Amino acid sequence: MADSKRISKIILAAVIAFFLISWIIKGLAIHDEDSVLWFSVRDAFLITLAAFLTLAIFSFLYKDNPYYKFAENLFVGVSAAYWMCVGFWSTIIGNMLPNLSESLSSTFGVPYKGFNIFYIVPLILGILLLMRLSSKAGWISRWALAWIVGTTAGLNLVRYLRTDFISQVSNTFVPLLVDWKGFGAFYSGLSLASTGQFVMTLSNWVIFIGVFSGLIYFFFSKEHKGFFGVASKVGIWVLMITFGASFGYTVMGRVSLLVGRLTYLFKDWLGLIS
Amino acid sequence: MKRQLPLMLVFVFGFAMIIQYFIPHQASEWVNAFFMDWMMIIGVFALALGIWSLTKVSWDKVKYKKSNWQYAIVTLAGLFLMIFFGFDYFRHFSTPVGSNNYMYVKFYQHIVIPIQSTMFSLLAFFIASAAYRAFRARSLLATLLLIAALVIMLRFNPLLGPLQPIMEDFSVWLLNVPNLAAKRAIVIGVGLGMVATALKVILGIERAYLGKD
Amino acid sequence: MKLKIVVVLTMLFMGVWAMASAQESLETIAAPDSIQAAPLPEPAKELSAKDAPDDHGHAIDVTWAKSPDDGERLKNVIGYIVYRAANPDGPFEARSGLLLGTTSYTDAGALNEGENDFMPDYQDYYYRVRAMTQDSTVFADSDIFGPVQSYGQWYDKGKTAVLLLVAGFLFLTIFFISKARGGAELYVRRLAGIEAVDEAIGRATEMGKPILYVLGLGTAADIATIASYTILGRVAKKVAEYQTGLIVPCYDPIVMTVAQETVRTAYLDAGRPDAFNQDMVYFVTNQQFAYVAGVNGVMLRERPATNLYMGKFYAESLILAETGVVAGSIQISGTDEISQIPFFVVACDYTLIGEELYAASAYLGKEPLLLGSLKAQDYAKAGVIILAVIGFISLMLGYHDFVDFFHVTG
Amino acid sequence: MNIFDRMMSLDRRWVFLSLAIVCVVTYLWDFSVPITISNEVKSIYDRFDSLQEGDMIYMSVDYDPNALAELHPTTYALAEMCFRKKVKIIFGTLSNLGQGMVDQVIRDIADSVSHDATYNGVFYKGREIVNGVDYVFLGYKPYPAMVIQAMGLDFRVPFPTDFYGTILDSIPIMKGTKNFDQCKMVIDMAAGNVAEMWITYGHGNYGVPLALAVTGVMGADMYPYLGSGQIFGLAAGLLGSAQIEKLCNNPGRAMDGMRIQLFAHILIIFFIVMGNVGFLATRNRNKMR
Repeated sequence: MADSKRISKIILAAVIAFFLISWIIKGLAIHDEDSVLWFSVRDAFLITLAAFLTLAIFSFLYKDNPYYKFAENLFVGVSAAYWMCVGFWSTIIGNMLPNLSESLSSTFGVPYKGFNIFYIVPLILGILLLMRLSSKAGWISRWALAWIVGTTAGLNLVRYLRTDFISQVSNTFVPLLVDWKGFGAFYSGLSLASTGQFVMTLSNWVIFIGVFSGLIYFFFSKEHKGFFGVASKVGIWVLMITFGASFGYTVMGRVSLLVGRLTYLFKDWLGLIS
Repeated sequence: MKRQLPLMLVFVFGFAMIIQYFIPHQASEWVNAFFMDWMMIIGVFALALGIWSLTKVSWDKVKYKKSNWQYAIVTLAGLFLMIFFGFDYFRHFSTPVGSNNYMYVKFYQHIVIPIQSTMFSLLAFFIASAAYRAFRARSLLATLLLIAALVIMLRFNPLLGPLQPIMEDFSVWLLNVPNLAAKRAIVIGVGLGMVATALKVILGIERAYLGKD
Repeated sequence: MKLKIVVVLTMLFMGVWAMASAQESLETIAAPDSIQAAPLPEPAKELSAKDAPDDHGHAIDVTWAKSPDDGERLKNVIGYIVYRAANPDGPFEARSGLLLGTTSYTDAGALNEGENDFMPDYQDYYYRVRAMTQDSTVFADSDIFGPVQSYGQWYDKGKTAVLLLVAGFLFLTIFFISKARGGAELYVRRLAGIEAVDEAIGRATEMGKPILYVLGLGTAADIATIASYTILGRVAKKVAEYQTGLIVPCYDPIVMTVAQETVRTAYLDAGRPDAFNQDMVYFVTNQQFAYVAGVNGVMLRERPATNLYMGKFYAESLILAETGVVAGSIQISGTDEISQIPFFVVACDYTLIGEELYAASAYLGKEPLLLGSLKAQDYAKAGVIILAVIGFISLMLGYHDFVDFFHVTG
Repeated sequence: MNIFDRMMSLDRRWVFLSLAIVCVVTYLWDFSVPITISNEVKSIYDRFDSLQEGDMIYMSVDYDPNALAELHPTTYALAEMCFRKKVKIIFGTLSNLGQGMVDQVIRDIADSVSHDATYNGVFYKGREIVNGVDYVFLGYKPYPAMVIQAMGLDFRVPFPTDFYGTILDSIPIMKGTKNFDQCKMVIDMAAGNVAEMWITYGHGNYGVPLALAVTGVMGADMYPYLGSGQIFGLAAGLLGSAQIEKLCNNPGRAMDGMRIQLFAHILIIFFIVMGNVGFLATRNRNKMR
């Protein structure tokens, strides 16, 4: 136990030393005669810090460790505060104040739009929500929650139906015989070209059967037996093929994410490549 | 009152928003725009609750010396430093879209952005380990998953030689046809599930989220 | 919403531009060599204008028939410009740019008084269409049409298909729920992912380890998140009964407050309000990967026996699920985000695919009322299949009206 | 535990380590991998190759820094090719983070074009790139659909001045340039639905010859437009960029990225195959017992 503590202390010392040296070297590298020394020191620190944090996150791949914990906790704190500030400045100051108070608007330097009584409502709902912090009046916050849940449920119910559901249903209306001019023409024009009649017809059949069996798979109140059993089995096959294909397709995009990080480490920080 | 009023609010506003969708009139668009704005503003109030929750949980960790309490100090330090810089209005502030404080911007650029993109790039590793572990020909379904993934992954591989264009055509077909069919089935099902859930909430059948006492 | 804004702004923009540049476009079109000999074209015919249907007002549709010299006879008409006036005597101002290859135009103005190009409703307007030739000084005006007024509608006829679907589904749901209330037995098949939830809670209790419930990146505005609250409610109730620990880290602050309320209710229902602690449900941060970093930390340090991922997930799905594998937890996921389902399927022990997420709360609750709505969903799916069959039969017979009915605009 | 068991139950950290090594090594070690040229990319290059001195094209840089790794190489290679051939470029961006990027691209390429170079056996003498003579950068305006339509009428409608604040009429190459009619083609580098807007409004309304360079994830959705002839060429993802670089004989970041991508793919496939061999071998053994 004592040994492992000593080892981790040695590692810590080595890491600190390494990044200190890196900071100094980076500072020397970016400093030139025209620039203020303090600025070079500061910029070098920020670049080194970002590199340290990058490596700290990567170290998670080996196992959970103090460096990852540090980066994680810092990240959580800083990002929560960041969004708090963005929300405050852009929404409270940018959207709400200009409709409520002239004097506050001018204090914060936003153009006053005139008093609008409708902006009292979110203010009240917001304050109701904050009542949660009180143990006695906490239940009042449910009014605000009820408004939020009711509005979003109603809002999204129809909009999803329109954008995704109906357009998908209507796109399923495909002809199962593409440009049908009889069997003779079908055989004479048979080809594997992607825009050919055979492939188009086959594709439309696959789409129809895929959608049909997929929907059967999602039936909840029918046992998967007999016809339903076969159809739902085909359904889950099609689903699995799709999942495999999507997975394979994404691999490429995910690997290219790494290129950006490698460029940061080797180019911006270490300066190994130009 | 404590329980009935919220349920009524859900019902009234839920149906109001459904009806609003079918009305193209200017008044209805106006209502919609207001609701969107309100939601954003309430969101910021809720964010204050969130920050409170984060602070409290972290503070308790430090206070009661729970495991890893030292790192909770890092969270709190990051949080309050960033809030301090972000609200440093009276010295540097200029626009209503965010703080122009130098450290605020630099913290974002050199802490948030690098960690975020590194976390994102971990996916390259996880996608590899997940593929290795899960793509085994254990069953018919697993084999289908495996084969489809391999076909797509191999489609651009120059090592395939003359097979490569065929593989590419087949991949495109796979992505455009069976893929489309399955996604469509899922989307249709999801649509119905959403409508059912929303209706249950609006009708007050599903009310777990509204509390009891 | 965004789309609407863009459309309105586009119209606005085009309107303003048209007015500003109509004059200019006349000048810049190169005149042909034979200016003197340019013969006058015939004007456009059958001009008519009416309020644009199914909209918020402030727009008028103008249509006309081609000038006989457009493409035929003299072949010198190249396009049209729409003019509008508040009086039949004028002054007429250009409302469009040079319109090529079309015989209709929607004249739309701004919605609010004080804005540029405000076009009030219920005001008389008069229209005229000018047939233009290559030479900007040679043109022909049509007869004046008017008066015509714009106004907003209270029902959008283009959305009838949606209305019918909503009404039909509402009816089905209420019908089956009342049937279930009447005591009818409704069969539901088993779902492996759901049964695993019960087992997983039992396992956590045996191991003395907590359960991690992740609501995902959904905001309060996502119905997947609403579905996730309801599942959380059922899970929390069982957790309270078994006296197991529960950890719910949240991404969205509003979702956090609702989740706190849900869990508290569940503990009350289970008769263990004393065991509830508000800090079980806490806020992490609302930045995608910072949230993931935090949840990863919880997984590796608290070592939960079971991880439940229910709701909306994006690119982080695989990071979460793979870390869960490292921590050795049983993982059950459910999402309606299609692009992420493959990753959950690959990395989790059980996955609720799409609609199954929405069915989960009914399954877990096992109340007849909720099961009734599942039956309604099944009938709706059967309806979709029937519609699809009718759809391509009608396509095969060359009858397109049926298919067109489902193309919802706006 | 025999070798097959090991093949099946390798610790994930070996997978991570080998992937990391493969990525770093292929990133740093400069060699080229065979890249097959697909027809849809070739047709982009052929169009560019057929441009004559004095022709003009429109380049729309519609991505943000997230898609930089995939699309930047295409922008660099094609813009440099145009400048070398003395083809004039109108730059524009419909992404609000794109302005700084375009400005950087122009400065980088101007630097590169000032040196002599030989591409595909043709020698180009280094020359100075002049703003307003060789190119114009219009800048950024929100609402892409609207901007595209307005540009189809006249560039001066959405952009009365260029990015640097110069009035368009006073810029030499904009004299006599009214709209897309004076451009030989439009190439759109897009991450997001802007690509569809170019197809609908740019090609649909004004019939501009249009080519797309999009992110890998979007690629599959764009093929239908190629089939219907709405776009004449398509370069998708890092692979598309690498093909462009290869055709232009101007290797850069995309070729580097392709090395990583190709070998990472091979490695992942190798691990999948290995796992399955182990799995099948041990399953047969278990059966025999």
